[in-house]
Amino acid sequence: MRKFLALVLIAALGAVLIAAVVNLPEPGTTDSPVHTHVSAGYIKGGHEAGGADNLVTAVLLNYRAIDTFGEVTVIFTALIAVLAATSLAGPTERSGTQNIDLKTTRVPVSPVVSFVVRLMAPFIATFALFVMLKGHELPGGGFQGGVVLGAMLILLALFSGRTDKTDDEELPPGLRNWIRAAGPLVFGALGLTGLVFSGWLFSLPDHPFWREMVMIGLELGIGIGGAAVLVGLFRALREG
Amino acid sequence: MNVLLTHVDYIAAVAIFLVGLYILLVKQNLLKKILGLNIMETAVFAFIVTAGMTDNGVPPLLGPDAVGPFASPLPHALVLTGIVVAVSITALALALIVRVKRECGSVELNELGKVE
Amino acid sequence: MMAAIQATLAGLLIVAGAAFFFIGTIGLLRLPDFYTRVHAVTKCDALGAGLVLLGLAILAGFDGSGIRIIALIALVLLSSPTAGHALARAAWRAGLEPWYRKSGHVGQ
Amino acid sequence: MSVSDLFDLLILALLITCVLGIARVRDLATAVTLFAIYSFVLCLLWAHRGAPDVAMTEAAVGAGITAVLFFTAIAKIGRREK
Repeated sequence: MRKFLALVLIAALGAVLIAAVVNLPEPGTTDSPVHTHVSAGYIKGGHEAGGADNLVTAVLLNYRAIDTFGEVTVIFTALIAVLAATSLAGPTERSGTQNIDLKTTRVPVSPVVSFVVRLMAPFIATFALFVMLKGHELPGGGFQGGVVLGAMLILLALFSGRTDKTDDEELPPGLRNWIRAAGPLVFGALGLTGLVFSGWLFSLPDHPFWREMVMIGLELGIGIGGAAVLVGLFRALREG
Repeated sequence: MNVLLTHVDYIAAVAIFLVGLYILLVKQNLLKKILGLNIMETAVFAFIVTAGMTDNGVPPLLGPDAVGPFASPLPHALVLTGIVVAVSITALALALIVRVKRECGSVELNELGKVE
Repeated sequence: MMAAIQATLAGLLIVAGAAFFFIGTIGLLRLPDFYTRVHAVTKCDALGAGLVLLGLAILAGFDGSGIRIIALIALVLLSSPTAGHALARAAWRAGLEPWYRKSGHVGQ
Repeated sequence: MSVSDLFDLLILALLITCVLGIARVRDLATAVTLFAIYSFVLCLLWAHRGAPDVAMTEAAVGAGITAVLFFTAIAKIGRREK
């Protein structure tokens, strides 16, 4: 019965969505509103006003900077929520519901896999840093480099962490918390700098050199902070 | 019929979205529901990126020798932030599911109704 | 002349790589158990992708993108056997029995 | 119907196959593996649509981090869907 109702709902929604979708302009045509309305201005003035060859980075760091600030705040908040959900003690620890069948024997890490992971990790980290630092000219930027760096750190935590102990953090806790908050902190600080120097929140300086430096700083902050948040999510989930 | 062929990208995104919604509504396992939610999110992202593409697929990079028409950069930036937020949502939901398993001993929704 | 040789060589390498992928996929579909399938797929990944990338590197010439493709070959040759090893080891640790010929007149 | 269009159609067919597979299988680990494959094919689609930034992020997040998070959760809650 529930399945039948769900299928009816999905069929109705599908009919509405397809009827809406076939009336949109054909994908790929360059005279549709998505290409003529806002994006045309970004593409025309992106290099001067946005300060970056890669227009995606220009949109993220300049045109839509407040959106991006909210977004780094959201992922930091998600980390706090996950830490709260996994590490805070519950009201009552129910007895008898502990899942005994899930106590799997922990397989020791293969030395081959561990060696290859350790061998490749510096190269992946170099690539991630390259993606972050050249994000205003080539495809890449803070988020892209951050997720690559985060994936590399999760790989390392999977294969070379001490599996017998639960707390295998590399960094002292104080520094770790500051790095996890690096995204919102760096973004907020540089945004306030823009307010002081040019009167607009989140505006970039006019001088090309300083503009490039600020963009690199923003990308490094977003990337390293994002990577730390992703690793924190993984660790909290594994230990919780 | 012709309009179905020219808009096949949009229709595929709608189909993926509907399958994700079906998983979210019908499956009783909470982790399967989160998978369905992720599928719906990626279907929406695919729809947004498809709306901003051009026929020859030039990325919006203004190099010295780049020629247009470029794909629209705004959908790319929106989807980029969306993906990172989606992984945060997934991690939060999974942490809550693990907590539910620890407290109640099950992650099936129809069994959870009987707990207390 | 040089360009023609380059294109021919690259085309041959890419076709050879695609042939390895084809054979590996047949192996994935036809072989009887997990271990033999991992064996087939790892071969197809390492050799097939390696040959296709080598053909592309020759086509791109010995400049920036060609060198990057060669670095990619090194990465694929390193990661694909490792993935196969990890899969087979995990299956063995989890207690998956390898396949034996049922009639038992060979080996067994 | 050019080669590029055929490539698009092939990718879309693969995506829908993966999603239907996720809806069908009862084993959660298989479903998550299918989701990783789905993310990787999607990343191919976006690279083809002129969005290399999104493709890079999706390859690292969808096929890497999300799959690892799901597997970590499955290790705690069991892989069988009832």
